[in-house]
Amino acid sequence: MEAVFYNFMPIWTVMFPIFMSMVIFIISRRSEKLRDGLSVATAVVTFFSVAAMYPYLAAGNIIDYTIFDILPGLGVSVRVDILSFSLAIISSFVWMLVAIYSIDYMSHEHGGDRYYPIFIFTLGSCLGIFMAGDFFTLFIFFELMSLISYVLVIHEETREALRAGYKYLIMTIIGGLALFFAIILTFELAGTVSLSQGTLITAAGTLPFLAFLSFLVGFGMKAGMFPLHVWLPDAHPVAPSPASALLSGIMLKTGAYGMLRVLFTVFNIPLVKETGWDMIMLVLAVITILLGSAVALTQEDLKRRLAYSSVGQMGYIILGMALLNETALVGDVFHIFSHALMKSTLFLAAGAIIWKTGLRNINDLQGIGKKMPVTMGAFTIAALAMIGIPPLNGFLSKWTLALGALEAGAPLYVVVLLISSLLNGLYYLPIIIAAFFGGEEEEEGGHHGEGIPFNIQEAAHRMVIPVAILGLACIVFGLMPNNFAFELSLRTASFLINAGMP
Amino acid sequence: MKDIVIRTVCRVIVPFVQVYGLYVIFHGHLSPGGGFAGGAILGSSMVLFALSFHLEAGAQKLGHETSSYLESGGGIWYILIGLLGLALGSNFLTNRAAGLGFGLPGQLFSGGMIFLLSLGIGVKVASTMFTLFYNLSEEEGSGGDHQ
Amino acid sequence: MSLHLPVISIALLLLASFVMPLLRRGARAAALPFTLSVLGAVFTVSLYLIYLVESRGAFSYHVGGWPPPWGVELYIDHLAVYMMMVLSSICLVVMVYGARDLYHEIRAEVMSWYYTLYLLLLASMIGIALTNDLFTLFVFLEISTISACGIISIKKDRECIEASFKYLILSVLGSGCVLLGVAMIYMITGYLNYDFVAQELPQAIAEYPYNILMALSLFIVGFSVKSALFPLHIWLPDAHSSAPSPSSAVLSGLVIKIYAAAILRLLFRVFPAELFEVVPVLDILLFLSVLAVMAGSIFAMVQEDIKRMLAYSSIAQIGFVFMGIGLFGNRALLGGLVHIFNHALMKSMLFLAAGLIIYAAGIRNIRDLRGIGVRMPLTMGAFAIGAFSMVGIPGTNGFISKWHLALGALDLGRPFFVAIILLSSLLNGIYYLPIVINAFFGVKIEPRSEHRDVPGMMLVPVLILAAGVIFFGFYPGPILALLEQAIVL
Amino acid sequence: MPLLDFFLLSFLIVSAVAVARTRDLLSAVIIFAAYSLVMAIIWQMLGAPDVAITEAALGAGVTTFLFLATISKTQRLE
Amino acid sequence: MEIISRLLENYYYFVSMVLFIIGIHTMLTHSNLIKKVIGMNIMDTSIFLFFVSIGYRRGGMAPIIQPGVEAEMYVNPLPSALILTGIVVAVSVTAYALSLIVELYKQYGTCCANEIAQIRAREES
Repeated sequence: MEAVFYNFMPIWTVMFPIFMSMVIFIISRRSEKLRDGLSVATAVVTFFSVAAMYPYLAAGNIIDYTIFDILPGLGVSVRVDILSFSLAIISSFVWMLVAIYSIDYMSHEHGGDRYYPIFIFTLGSCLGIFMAGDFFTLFIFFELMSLISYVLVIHEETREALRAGYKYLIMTIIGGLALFFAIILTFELAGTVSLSQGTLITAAGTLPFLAFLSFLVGFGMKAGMFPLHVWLPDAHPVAPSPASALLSGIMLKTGAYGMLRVLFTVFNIPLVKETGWDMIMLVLAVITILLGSAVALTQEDLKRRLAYSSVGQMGYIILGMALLNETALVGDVFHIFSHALMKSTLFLAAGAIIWKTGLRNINDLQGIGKKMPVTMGAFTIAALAMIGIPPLNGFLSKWTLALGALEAGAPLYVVVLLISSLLNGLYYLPIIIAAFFGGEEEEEGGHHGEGIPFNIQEAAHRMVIPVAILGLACIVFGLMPNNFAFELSLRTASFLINAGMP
Repeated sequence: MKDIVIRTVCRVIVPFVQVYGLYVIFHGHLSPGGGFAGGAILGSSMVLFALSFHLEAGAQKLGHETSSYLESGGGIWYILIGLLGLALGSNFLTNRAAGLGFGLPGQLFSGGMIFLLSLGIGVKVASTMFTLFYNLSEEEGSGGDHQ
Repeated sequence: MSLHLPVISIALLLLASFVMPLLRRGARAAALPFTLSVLGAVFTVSLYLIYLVESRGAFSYHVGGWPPPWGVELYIDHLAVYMMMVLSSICLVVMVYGARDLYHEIRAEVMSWYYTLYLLLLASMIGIALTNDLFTLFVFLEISTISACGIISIKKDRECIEASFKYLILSVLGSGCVLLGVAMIYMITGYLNYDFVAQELPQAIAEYPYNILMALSLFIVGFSVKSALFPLHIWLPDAHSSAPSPSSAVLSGLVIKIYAAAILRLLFRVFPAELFEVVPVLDILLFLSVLAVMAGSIFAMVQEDIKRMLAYSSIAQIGFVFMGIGLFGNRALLGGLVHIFNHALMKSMLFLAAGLIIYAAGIRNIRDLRGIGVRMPLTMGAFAIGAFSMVGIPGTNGFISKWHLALGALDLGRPFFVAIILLSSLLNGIYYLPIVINAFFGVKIEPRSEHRDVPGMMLVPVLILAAGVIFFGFYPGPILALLEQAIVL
Repeated sequence: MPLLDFFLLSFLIVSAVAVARTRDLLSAVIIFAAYSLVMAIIWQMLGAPDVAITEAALGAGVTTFLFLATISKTQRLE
Repeated sequence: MEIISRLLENYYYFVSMVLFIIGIHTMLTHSNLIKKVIGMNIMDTSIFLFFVSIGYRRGGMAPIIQPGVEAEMYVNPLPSALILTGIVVAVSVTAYALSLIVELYKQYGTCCANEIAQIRAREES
């Protein structure tokens, strides 16, 4: 009975938001209030539905259920293990907060009737990716999410947004096709693409290598891995800020999730090590880290800087999984958590600032910290966490990653992490310093054209509170080393190392 | 073409040509020829008539409407005869097995329904010829010819 | 009685097509319900035939009760009933649309002729699918050629007339090649029936290798012209883009495919497999199909007229069908064949949606389509589904055919073709998706004054086809099961 | 090769080439009619009388008429 | 030399192939539309000639039932039925093509494919 209930749970958590998005779409013509409330309610219910699966999973069970077969060996199925759960819980958590944040943010924007259904639909498809039981289902939701989130990217419908959106779309299609190729190769080699069959490909060869590369392209595209990151810095800043937070904070992680599955389910550690494919990932990861951090330095636009920072952070995650040992994996999964929290804090805070002041350029933000202390405070915490200042969660993930790198006998990567942290510091600290300590002298000189208007206060409560919660979470998960997220990371890592078998 | 010689000759020839056309149609199962050839002969005789006298004169004998009715009728006739085989409990277009008889050399009404089929084809081809002739001679041409 | 159903359905269609011109004046109103009921009946029959063939296996039918090699034989196997189902279903849906649309594209007097030609076309295509001898094949080939041209030229436009003339000349060239091929085959074997020819050919290879080869190449050239395989496609863009939209839907969706099915049947049942080992016919087909897939997509990218773009896209898609044939493995064939149905669904839907836009807004140019999605959300939504299916997004039926084709190529150890399939999908994405995007987002263009309301009778077929695209994307099982039996090599 | 065959066949080829070469469409059509008649004779000689009859009636007769009607409506010279 | 002697043996085939090529050539290269249609007819008749000559080569009698002749001695009647159909189809296609030509002439004032193409190109630019 219990198993039946839990088999049903993932279907419910995925289909409920998708269904509700239609309801919201219909309702949005009637009443805006109802629409907003319903969106938040859906996100909240979804979060608790995901959380409700925890006891069952914590007991070491895996939910695995095939809904129907499209073709022999190719069906639509759901599967929730501890890795799926980790990603699903953080996604639905951030989503819930962003939903609350959106209410006020979107009241200024046009097209809310379109935004909310898409927003909730994306939640469903994103959870669908994490809870898919096989690569085919994963692929369906992956494409669904990528295509649907296009609407979020171009929401503002400016020329710039449309151009970025077009780039995003083409890259998405390329990624989707690479994924298609990879999946079809896997199917050809293994006869199935299910995630619950253990390792799918055990022997090296040309076709497996092609499959690996295609997977890397397909998921790397989404994860913003060098050299496939080109769409990311264009697409993320042009979206409305809540959407940027999700794009950077959560949706990039679908790529990372896919890569984890590829490394530990499609292939296995001995095979990857033996063939040296991990080197490809490591090299790309290092380039991604350094490039992302370095280019972020040169960006003047606040959201663009954050977007490039995301590229760099995704590099950490790819690096962590490519090290292929348990400690690194702990750091890796924990960094997924941390980055989701930090980056959504940053984007939401940036969004609140832009919403209030209309300023996007970093140089214009002198003294903003005095006007909007809570928002900027959260921003500061998240930025410090990004740099890796000790009591914050960013430090914990980087520390564990560095330990993993040392365990793998590659101190070079520790150096890379340090350099990157230094760069992070270089591009985050000036913002913070200027925000809190700059300002007075600028007001007289005013050589930046427009400064901050005088009458600026904190943004609306429903925007500040989610930002504050996320900022707090950064502290909480960093201060307590045995927190829930870290526990999950430990469990997930050991689960993955043991080849996906509990 | 108002030439008296042509008219007179045609007036004499046309009935013979038509009889020959009918002969070819009806003896399709006995001798060379059949619906296609006979229908074409019949049709050209009518075209000849219309050419030598006048378009209207031809139209009086066989109107445009009538011609296209005949054209469709020929096709329908053919299909209906074919379905007769089914009605008699055998295959489509069945002749022999349904007990309708088999062609005997030299006997006109021995071929069962082949005779009737030839008639259908003959009528259709002849009227198609005539319709085509009209369509090309008159100013308004209808695009869709079919066979 | 049920064994007579195939021939009865062809006879019924022919009968109905002959009756149509008889309906004058008052009776004209009856033409449409009559046509639709005939089409519906044929569709029902095709479904029943699928059941029949599934339950008792393939059977043959001797017209006139004459056994082969003298009589005309129909052979009703899985492939035949599959094709019959595809043809009749799409024809039925398109006719529902066309009944309303055609009144503004062609003159009312010739509507009955349109029905005649349409029914003749369907009858001849079913004939091509069912026939088991070269004689009947040729007869139906010619009927289909003329009626296909007829449903283009019935619109008295100068583009239509010119396009249909071009189409006619090239098609006749194709038929001529086919007829010459038939003559060659008859010369070698003395038979026209597929089974008898297939019996004779293996012995004849040693004796007349060149003649057989020539016959084969003539067949391939002839059918390639008719189905617009790449270098012989030149007639297609004009013909399919200028025709009335329902005609375009049928021509692009069905007519070019039926010739591919016919050549498949010839390769499959008539020519001995040893021949393909000696002669690289299949490789040539593959090569051409790759060219078709790439060239069609690239040409489609530079088009400005939406129907022209769809027409070029058909050239690429027919390449997929031929790729399936050329790969000649079980799974690849399955992919190629299922693509016949899938592409018929999506392309006819796209053409009908384009026709609907032309009808309602009077827009043909792709650049003018901006913002049309706001005014016609359902139509453009259907168009978007079709576009996704063209790209091969999972959950649409386009994915299913690409999946099987790609797997088939991998089965045969030729990943190159998978790359081609993917590249073409990417190109499809590049030219289809901007249309969808511009229709829904971005700079709006002021609507023209002549905007007409979309009649439900035209919208419903489009939505039915769009639903079919999704439905068969998730539930292709029955079709695939049918086809798997059709291609037991 | 019997002489008659030779004559008729060479006539076919010559007339076919002439049809292709001549610039006057009316002459081309008339030559084509002659071509069709000769073709009908050949078929009769080859033991296909029904085909010969049909060709004589349709190919030589009706087709020629159709061509003439078309030419009278369009242009005579190429 | 052997080729030539074989050609001479099969002169009907040879002639029909020559006609086929002349027909196709006329059909594809002549820009006058009426010439194209004539070429089409030549091509069709050449194929019919080929067909008939095959039947002749194989011996047998015309398929007309006569008393005292065994069934095996007749040629298969199917090809001749095929040719009959072919002739009728050729006439229909000719008629149809010619009606299209008349229509084109009305629209463009010319029967020359090249000129029509020029007119269209001018219109588009």
